Amino acid sequence: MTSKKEISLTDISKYIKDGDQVLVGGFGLSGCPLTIVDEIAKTDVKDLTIVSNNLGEPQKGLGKLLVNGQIKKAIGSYFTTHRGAVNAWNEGWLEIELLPQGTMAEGIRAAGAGIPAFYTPTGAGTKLSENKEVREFDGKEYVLEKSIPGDVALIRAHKADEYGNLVYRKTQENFNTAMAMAGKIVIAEVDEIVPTGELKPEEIKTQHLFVDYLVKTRYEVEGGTFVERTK
Amino acid sequence: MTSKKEISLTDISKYIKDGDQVLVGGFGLSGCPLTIVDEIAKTDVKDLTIVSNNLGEPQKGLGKLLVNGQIKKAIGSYFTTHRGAVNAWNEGWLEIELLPQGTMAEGIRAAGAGIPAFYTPTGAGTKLSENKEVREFDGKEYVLEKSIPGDVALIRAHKADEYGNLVYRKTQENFNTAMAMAGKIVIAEVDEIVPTGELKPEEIKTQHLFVDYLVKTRYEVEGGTFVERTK
Amino acid sequence: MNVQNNVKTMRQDIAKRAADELGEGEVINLGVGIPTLIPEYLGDKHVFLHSENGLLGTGPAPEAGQINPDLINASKQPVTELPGSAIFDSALSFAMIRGGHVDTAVIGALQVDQTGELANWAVPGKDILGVGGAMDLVAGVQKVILTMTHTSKSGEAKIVESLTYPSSGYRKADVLITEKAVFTFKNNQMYLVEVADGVTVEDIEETTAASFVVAL
Amino acid sequence: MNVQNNVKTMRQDIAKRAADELGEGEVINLGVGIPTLIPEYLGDKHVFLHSENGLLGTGPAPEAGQINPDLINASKQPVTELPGSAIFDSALSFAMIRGGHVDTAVIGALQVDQTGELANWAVPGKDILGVGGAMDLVAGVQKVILTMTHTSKSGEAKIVESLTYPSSGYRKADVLITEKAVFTFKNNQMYLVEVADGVTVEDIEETTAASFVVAL
Repeated sequence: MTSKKEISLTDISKYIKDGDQVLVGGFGLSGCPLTIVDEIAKTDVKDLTIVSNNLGEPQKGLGKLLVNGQIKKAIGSYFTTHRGAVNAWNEGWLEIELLPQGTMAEGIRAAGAGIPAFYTPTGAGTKLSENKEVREFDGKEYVLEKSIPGDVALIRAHKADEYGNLVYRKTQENFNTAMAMAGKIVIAEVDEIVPTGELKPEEIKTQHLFVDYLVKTRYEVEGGTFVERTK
Repeated sequence: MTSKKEISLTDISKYIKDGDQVLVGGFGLSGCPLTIVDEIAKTDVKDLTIVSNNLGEPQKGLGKLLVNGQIKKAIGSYFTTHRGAVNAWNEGWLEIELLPQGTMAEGIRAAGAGIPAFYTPTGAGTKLSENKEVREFDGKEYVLEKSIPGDVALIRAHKADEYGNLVYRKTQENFNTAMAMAGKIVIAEVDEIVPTGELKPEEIKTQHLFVDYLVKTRYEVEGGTFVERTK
Repeated sequence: MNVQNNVKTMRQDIAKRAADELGEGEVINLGVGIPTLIPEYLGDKHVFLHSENGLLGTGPAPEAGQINPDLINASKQPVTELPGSAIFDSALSFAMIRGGHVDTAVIGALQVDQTGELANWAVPGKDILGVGGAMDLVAGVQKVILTMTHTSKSGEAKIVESLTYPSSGYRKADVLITEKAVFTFKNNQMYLVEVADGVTVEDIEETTAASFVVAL
Repeated sequence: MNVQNNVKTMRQDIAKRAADELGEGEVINLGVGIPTLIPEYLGDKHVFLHSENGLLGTGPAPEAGQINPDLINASKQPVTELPGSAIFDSALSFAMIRGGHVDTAVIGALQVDQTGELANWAVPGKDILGVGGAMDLVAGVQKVILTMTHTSKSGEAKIVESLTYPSSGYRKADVLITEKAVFTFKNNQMYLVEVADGVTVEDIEETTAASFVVAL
């Protein structure tokens, strides 16, 4: 099945410019648009600010962009276990902005929902709120957090219909719907495109009005992991 | 099928006190817990602040509580076409707080999501934001809106499983999930309770951790409308 | 032609012209009144209708006997769902609106001023008891198209220098369509871009209490 | 018994005791480390495990050959889903946590002070490059249970008068479980409520750099 929204892998780079803030879905490698990231790694786009929970693994997912030096800044919640990110930060060529995971998720959703800022109890009284505005409501302190929009959002889903409605495989959704809401340009990587009408209105998780372009993945699940198709 | 969360209709009144702020689902009569509202109308609980998009219709849904004089204040987005509400307001025995519908939905969700307040562009520069704090972000004015919690939330769904996971019939969901998130005590009225495992993890719209009690509805759809079962 | 037919024709003409403004594949929210007539005039153009109570891909009214009272639009009228439609809750529905994901709202107005600021939810001196999703739409969608009769029933101007009715928000309309004319708004300036057959610029000037640039 | 076995036993003892704190039917979020051992000690007690990446009703690890890399927990380990489980996105998942809908979080700590304020995400002088969902859990859940070894590997006190490690937030822990003792916290005061077999109050006092009320 084809969709008007489907683009070829080589078209992806047209939508990403040097210096863009790019939202990239995924919790670990699940829900990460591995094919799209691979394509970007082949280009010379640079100075990207990547908003993603982590930065993939060395030589997997966003780890490839890191190794290439295409990332200027990473905004996310957990980089500790990614040796490459830690080294890059220590060597001074990667900026890192750390956010509590829930603040990150809510901030991305807020950007997509037209909410420029919101108050959260998370992080109040910690180093992560040191330079942020704090305010009391009913005697309790809350931190003002700004929304986190993207020039581009790169997301991963299981199936799309021709309109671009998306469904996910199990916990693959994670940040993807919020990022689809928050990206000015949204490209979704999917396993397959099914005929419109095949997805039930109630089961759609990311509605087509949030999705601009579709690409088909080159990865499949094999032996409990994601493997790039060789053919 | 039974659920540990199922209670009898006569138990409902135990959970609602005079003066409570009560969130009531529904857009018109769709998604409104008609049976629960009927039960409350039989009690003498009073001085309720009702948060609901509208106040039902005369002698239907929340209209019954209005006629009984059980409602002190209504918070919602559209009361214009409900003659009883307009009269009660004119006669001075019903307070009305009007909110843009999207601000109401987001405010209820915020209460359930631990967000005490958020900024929205909606209503900036209008009478509805006259007494509210306004703040600029990137040169545009936004209104600070507080979250809208409920002492109790009364919601309506199609099916529950034994744990209290909920699914809806078509556009029945409307405010119900957000209200389930925002209510300290949440009672859901459903058509049936199905065995746990029958609802797919992906299709559940309101997760059981938001739902405290279940009651079975006395209403069924007949001739394109909601009819109370007589048996 | 009696007055009632005349009003009916007017409303149809406005809806027909508004339909031309909509682009293929756009996500559209239609307000009550005149905008609800638009689907009849779309022809081959395919748009997605968004109902703020939680449906994207709203279809026409069901056949008699097929009404599901839990499948309704924002006017609480029974509707159907088209293939590819999606259902969601109110919080997400308004996130779509507020977040700018709905391309166009076609809504009625009680008054509009010469900058494009509009009033569509309350009448001065009357009870202010309803707003619904009006302000969310005005604040959030990419393009606001107003459809209204050029003057009130009693012949008073509805297009004015500055609003006397309560404003719907800072956001200005982009296009205004009446039975007599089409205006656009840019940088707080109003432009007359079309007049209906048999209508003169002088006629527009007489029935419009606002300054506009003629840009026919 | 070698040291490694000793540590293993300690961790198991702590997990076992923590399991007793959980109520039937509660929604629980388990942190990394010791808390992940808790499911082995639940016996007949049924609780719902919440994974912050979007799963309520997390089941045990799959059999070899049954691994789905898109069905994982917050530690990125493959899991299964139990009947009645629900799947959702990260924004809703953290709304559940922040909004107080998760009954209990059982989490590790690097340090806890005598008021119950805890540090569990960063070590002074080391790179601060990860926080994950730690602060959201601390700020949001109804009850925070800390599980940790009573002292560090080098024998230093981890229960202190005031934190020297970066705080995880204003919210205080409710219960602290170590291999030696169980403490509770109320109104910024720490209470020793249980000691392990063969452990004396004097032993606890020696290895704890904080004031507490003995309430055995």
